[in-house]
Amino acid sequence: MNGNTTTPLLSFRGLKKSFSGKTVVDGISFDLYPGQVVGLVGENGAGKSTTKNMLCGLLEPTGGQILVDGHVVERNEGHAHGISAVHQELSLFGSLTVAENMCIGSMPGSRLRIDWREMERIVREQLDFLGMDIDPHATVNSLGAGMQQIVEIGKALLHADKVLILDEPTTSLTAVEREKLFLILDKLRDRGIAIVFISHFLEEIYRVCDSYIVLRDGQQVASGQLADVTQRQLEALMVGRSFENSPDTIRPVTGSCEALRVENLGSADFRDISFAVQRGEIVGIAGLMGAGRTEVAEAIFGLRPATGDVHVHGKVVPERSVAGMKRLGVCYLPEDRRVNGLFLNRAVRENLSVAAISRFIRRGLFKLGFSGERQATQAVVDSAGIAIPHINVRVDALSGGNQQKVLLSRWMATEPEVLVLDEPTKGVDIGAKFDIHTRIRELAEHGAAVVVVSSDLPELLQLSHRILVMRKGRLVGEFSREEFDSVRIISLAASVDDKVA
Amino acid sequence: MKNTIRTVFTRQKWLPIAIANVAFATLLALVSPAFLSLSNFQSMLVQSGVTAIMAVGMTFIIITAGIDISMGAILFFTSALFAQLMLDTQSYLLAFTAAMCCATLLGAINGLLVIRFRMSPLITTLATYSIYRGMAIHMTGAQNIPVPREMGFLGNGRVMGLPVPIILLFVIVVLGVYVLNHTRLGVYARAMGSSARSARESNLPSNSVTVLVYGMGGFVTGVAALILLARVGGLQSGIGIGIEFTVIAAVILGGTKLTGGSGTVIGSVFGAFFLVLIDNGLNLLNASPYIYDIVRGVVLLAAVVVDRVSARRQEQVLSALRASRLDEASSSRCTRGRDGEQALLGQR
Amino acid sequence: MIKALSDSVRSYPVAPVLVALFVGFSLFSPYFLTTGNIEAMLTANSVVLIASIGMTLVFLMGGIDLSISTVISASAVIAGLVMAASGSVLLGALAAMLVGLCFGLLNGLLIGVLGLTPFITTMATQLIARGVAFVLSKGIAVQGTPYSMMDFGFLSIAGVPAVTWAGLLVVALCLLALTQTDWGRHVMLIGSNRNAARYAGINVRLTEVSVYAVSGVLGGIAGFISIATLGNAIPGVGDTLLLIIIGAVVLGGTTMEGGEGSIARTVLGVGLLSVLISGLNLIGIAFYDQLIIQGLLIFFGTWLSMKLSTRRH
Amino acid sequence: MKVFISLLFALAMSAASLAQAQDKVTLGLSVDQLFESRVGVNNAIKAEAEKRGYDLVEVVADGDAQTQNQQIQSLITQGVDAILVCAVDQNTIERALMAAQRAGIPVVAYDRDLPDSRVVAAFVGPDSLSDGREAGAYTAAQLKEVTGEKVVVELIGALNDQNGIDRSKGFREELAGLDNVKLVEVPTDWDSARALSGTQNAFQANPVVHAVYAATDTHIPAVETVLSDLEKLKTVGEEGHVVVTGVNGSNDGYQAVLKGTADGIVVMDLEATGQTAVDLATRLMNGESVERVNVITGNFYTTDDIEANKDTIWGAK
Repeated sequence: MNGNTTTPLLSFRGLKKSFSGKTVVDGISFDLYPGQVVGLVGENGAGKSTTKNMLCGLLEPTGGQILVDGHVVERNEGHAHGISAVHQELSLFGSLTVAENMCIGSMPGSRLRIDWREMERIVREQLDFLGMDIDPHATVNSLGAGMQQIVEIGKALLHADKVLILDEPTTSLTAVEREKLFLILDKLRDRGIAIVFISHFLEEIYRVCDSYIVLRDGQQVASGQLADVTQRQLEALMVGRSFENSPDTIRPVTGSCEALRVENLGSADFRDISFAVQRGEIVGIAGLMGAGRTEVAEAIFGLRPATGDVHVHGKVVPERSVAGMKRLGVCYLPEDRRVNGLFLNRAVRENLSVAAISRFIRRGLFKLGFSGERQATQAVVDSAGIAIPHINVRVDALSGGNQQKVLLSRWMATEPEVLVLDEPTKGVDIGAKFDIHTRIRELAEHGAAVVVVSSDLPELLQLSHRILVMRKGRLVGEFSREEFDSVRIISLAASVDDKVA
Repeated sequence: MKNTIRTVFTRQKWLPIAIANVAFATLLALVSPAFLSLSNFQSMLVQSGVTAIMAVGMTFIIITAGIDISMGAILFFTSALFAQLMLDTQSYLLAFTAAMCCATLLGAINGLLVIRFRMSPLITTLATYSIYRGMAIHMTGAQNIPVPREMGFLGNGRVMGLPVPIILLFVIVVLGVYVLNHTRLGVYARAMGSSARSARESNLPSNSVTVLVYGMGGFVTGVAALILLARVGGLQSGIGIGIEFTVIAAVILGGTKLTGGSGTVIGSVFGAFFLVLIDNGLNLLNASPYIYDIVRGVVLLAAVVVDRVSARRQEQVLSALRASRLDEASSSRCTRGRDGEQALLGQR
Repeated sequence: MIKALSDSVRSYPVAPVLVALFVGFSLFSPYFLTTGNIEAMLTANSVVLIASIGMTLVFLMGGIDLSISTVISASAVIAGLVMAASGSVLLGALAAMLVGLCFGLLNGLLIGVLGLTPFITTMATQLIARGVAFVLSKGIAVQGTPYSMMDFGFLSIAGVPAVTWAGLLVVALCLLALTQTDWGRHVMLIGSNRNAARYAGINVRLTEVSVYAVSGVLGGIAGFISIATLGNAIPGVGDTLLLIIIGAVVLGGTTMEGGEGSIARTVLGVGLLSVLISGLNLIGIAFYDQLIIQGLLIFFGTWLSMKLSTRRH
Repeated sequence: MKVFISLLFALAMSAASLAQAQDKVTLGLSVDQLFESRVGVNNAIKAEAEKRGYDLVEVVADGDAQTQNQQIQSLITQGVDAILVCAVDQNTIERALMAAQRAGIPVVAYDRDLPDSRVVAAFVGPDSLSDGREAGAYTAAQLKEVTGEKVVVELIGALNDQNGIDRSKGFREELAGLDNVKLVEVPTDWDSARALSGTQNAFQANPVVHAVYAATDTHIPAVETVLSDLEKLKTVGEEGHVVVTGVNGSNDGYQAVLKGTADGIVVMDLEATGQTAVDLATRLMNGESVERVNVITGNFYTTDDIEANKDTIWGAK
């Protein structure tokens, strides 16, 4: 497979990256030979993106060596060394054509005239090379996600054609599109391009790659030929032993009083979603990015249109809306706190009180004013352990963990009986994560029904009474606490076929 | 078939306004036989000339997601400078060169301020509007300055039977179309308006493009200034002030969105022409001159509402496409797969 | 103490400049600090003050209302016509507010519900309002305005013109609404992050519609006040005001991106522009040079307050 | 910061110059907007004031009625001895003028009358009605020979301006004597660009036009442009010549008549207007009584006599 070449295109020796003294990734060492496809796997937060960014030259490592064609280089120059990357968020221009997108970095022709024929030739050649029949004149907006992905790959390869790094290229693709992509990757491999393939889907890794690197907690824990390991072993390597058994410090659900029931919820992004949550129960929803978990959560709150019913405390909700749900004691903590959660240029005080203003203030004459808000929010800040200089500081000045606590406290203040928490600990430090987990448990113990959507499987294993697994817009599995098995859950969430379940 | 039509419409953004032009013109022709003469047609083209020429520049600016409120003031200042220099020096060469350089410079200054101070283009050009206008009146003392008779050539001379303003319009439009579609500048401009983030990640020379685009806006305003000056017969204090809103309206009618990214020069020219058609029609109907504003406002509103509604429809198509992905995931992959493929192919 | 002072200077960067200009003009022109001049300044700027408050609300919510200037004209004309026909000042005031409300609702529905771009939408309604003003008045001042309107314009309470009191009343009411009610809080939060507001259960559409409606009503009140200050309703009264209104708001430090700024800042912005114009007139700067100075002030003033507010954090 | 420093410097300079002018007579000049003929009268006023040793404070409202009110107030505050005013809108200035009356400052309106004002002691300016009549009479005489429908394009000034209204009224009064006249109105708001496109449309809608009347002769070059577009630009006496008349006396009008493309213009006597304005103010200051309305009638010059009268035409260059 590796051909006769003996010098690796690219080698890494003990790569290390620290951000302000905190080591995120350490000990990455591997060689890339022409025609080799390496699968880079690991759980969320294992350090894949950091590694990727060091590989393609976006980040400078704090330690270790990089060798290009066998020679040590001072800096990873990315393109100049023939390395290109396709990131998860594509850097395409929607209103430009395929050809323009692919050639935007170096357009053929002179300053005063683009040589469209030459550009079309280059693009056609590239597309032919990729084996794709895409109209170079179509605008990128008019293409499906799969085609866009391929355009981005074509663009990347035009700039640098020795090493291609693909970060989760299949999350938004259909099966057909994915299959096309794999054929292209096969072709590229046959032409001697080295590929680093980052994915959650182990089937895909087995389909595309010949070797693997497993990252866990920023460490390279294993590497080798895929032929030598089974998928199950690989999954075990990713998850690690420490999370194999979840702590049993969780109080079981007492009684059975249904708080939230979702029936046949369906939309463009998911189908046939039905589940129920008891009071005092914590239900985790696992799944990969793009599985439709957030969409379901948003549909429950009327934030996106969907068919089907939602029942709260046994009664059907006639018209779903955030405000209406709030009145019923149901709240939603959105996934992306910067985009959908926080009012970044407003004070912590306002961010805290927005969802339950009447609980924070004593309305004076004519129902005016916000008196008492300062003290009440300060009390919340103190009890939630949010570290801020003063209550009127802008929320964008806070650390991620404190921001998340602000957001959580905002919804806690509504004294909800049902909570839907979407990625409640994404991007927060360990301490804050622990605090947030404690609060979630306390809530459940006091009788609240909690749904936790998370990509962090260990978190779900620790917190939940029950875990639902979503894949491609459908519920594909359910595990009660006794049945928890991280490897099975991952393989269910990441499998391509339904059979695995 | 229906699909092809839709594709053509979504790709050729100038088509709707072109069709609106033709439809409205047909209507006017039915109402009034005088309408359908060559000379009336020429006259309307000439009338739309100044707006259309400026709209070419404004199109570029709006495509990069910018805006230039000071264009009218640039027009005023440039006319003033030209007239004043002609009066003082009698040198066409000097006056022309100075006026065109100055117009381009004033536009470029807008661009420089936008990239240097990172304030919204609206506020930036609002401030320069006031400054340029003040400078113009300062220079002339609000006097009218006549321009020499020969200057009239620019306004109503003919070359090979064609009025000079139309020729100039034609040249500018051709240049505009060329630059937008066949040079890096044009591609970069569209790219910047399409996604500022991608532009950063792709290392596009955003700063120079911004300055160039605003500079071009200034340049075409200079051309428009000279034509208007020649046609009106001399500098009048305040000439051109307020024209920027007509120009923006023309660009928007032409299918260019304020959010940037896409747009066509041809569409903007049609937009400018449509505004003249409206005037012409109202004139034929002997409508009160004060109705004009109302009709223009309503037409502009109608255009954006139609645009918004069709955008919604497109969103629905996209979400239906997403939904088809769900079906495919569960049912037999083989047949579904082919459907999916067809859906993809059908899109282009 | 010094920190508190520097903090408030940062929140109101315009304040020291305003004080400096005020002191400067008072020193250099013996006429600046006279009751006559101050009174004239207050009277002439009451219309701009009221309209600027409307624009501020829209800016705070992350929008823009270009139509406010000609809504002033349209409501002035219609109020004038109503007063001429009925002889009732009260009916005129109601008519002005109603006209403003209609245009505001139109803007609000198109922007908040249909999702159109504020700039283009209000540019179109600006044209429509202007047309309405000119069509109804046939281009000339409305005849037959009751004399009581002019008396109102002359009326002075506690040394301050009644029209200014009206402006201050509007300021106070809007200040109250913006800082002391849920509605005001929602306006600020929508301006800060429209998505987050939706996810927090705020009725974004309704708030947007209401803000444009309020902006329209304020335009209507400004139109009515213009009849008092001018003695007559003229269709062109708002035409020249748009740039001054936007200038005053951004100069005060309310950004167009939304969520940042305040009514107090706009009051300072209006104050600064009026003091500047009045002072420059008094010291004999030609009006075209005033335009240049105004432009520079709007540019650098806005830049400065933007800088200071980002450095604060 | 530099801006403010230089601003303060400017302040200091002007304060110094202000300080000297305490005991002289000071005239306040409140201008609606700056454009050519207005600047012409203003210059005449300034020259006359200087001749008499008066000081003069000029303020310009830039078309904003509110600003003009404020500026007049500030003139009153500055203690000017008389105010000369040309109103932005004749209906919206009474307020400020009443304050002047209370302060005992006489007010003279120039160029634009304030017919309803209870304050203005005197008006000096053109007799727009008669100016319009002169142009109308000439046009009517020229069209007498025309058989069939007589098409006349009229470029009307701003409709909120008494001068514009009267110039139109006078013109039409004279035309009433002719029968079978089709009058095509082109609103211009005194704006040449609008005049241009309006004229163009009018000529398209009416292929045969016999006469054009411009409420201000600064629009005549625009009319020439349209005529030349249509290859109808003929001088007086040539076959197919369109009768063109106007009111004002700007260089634009003068040149057109000189060339013969226009038949004649009514020239306002700005010099006399300015002198009379200052004279009226002086007499009012001295407590003399004056005529309420002082019109300075314009002179109609045609191609025959315009060159000879160049010196009396304010705009002629």
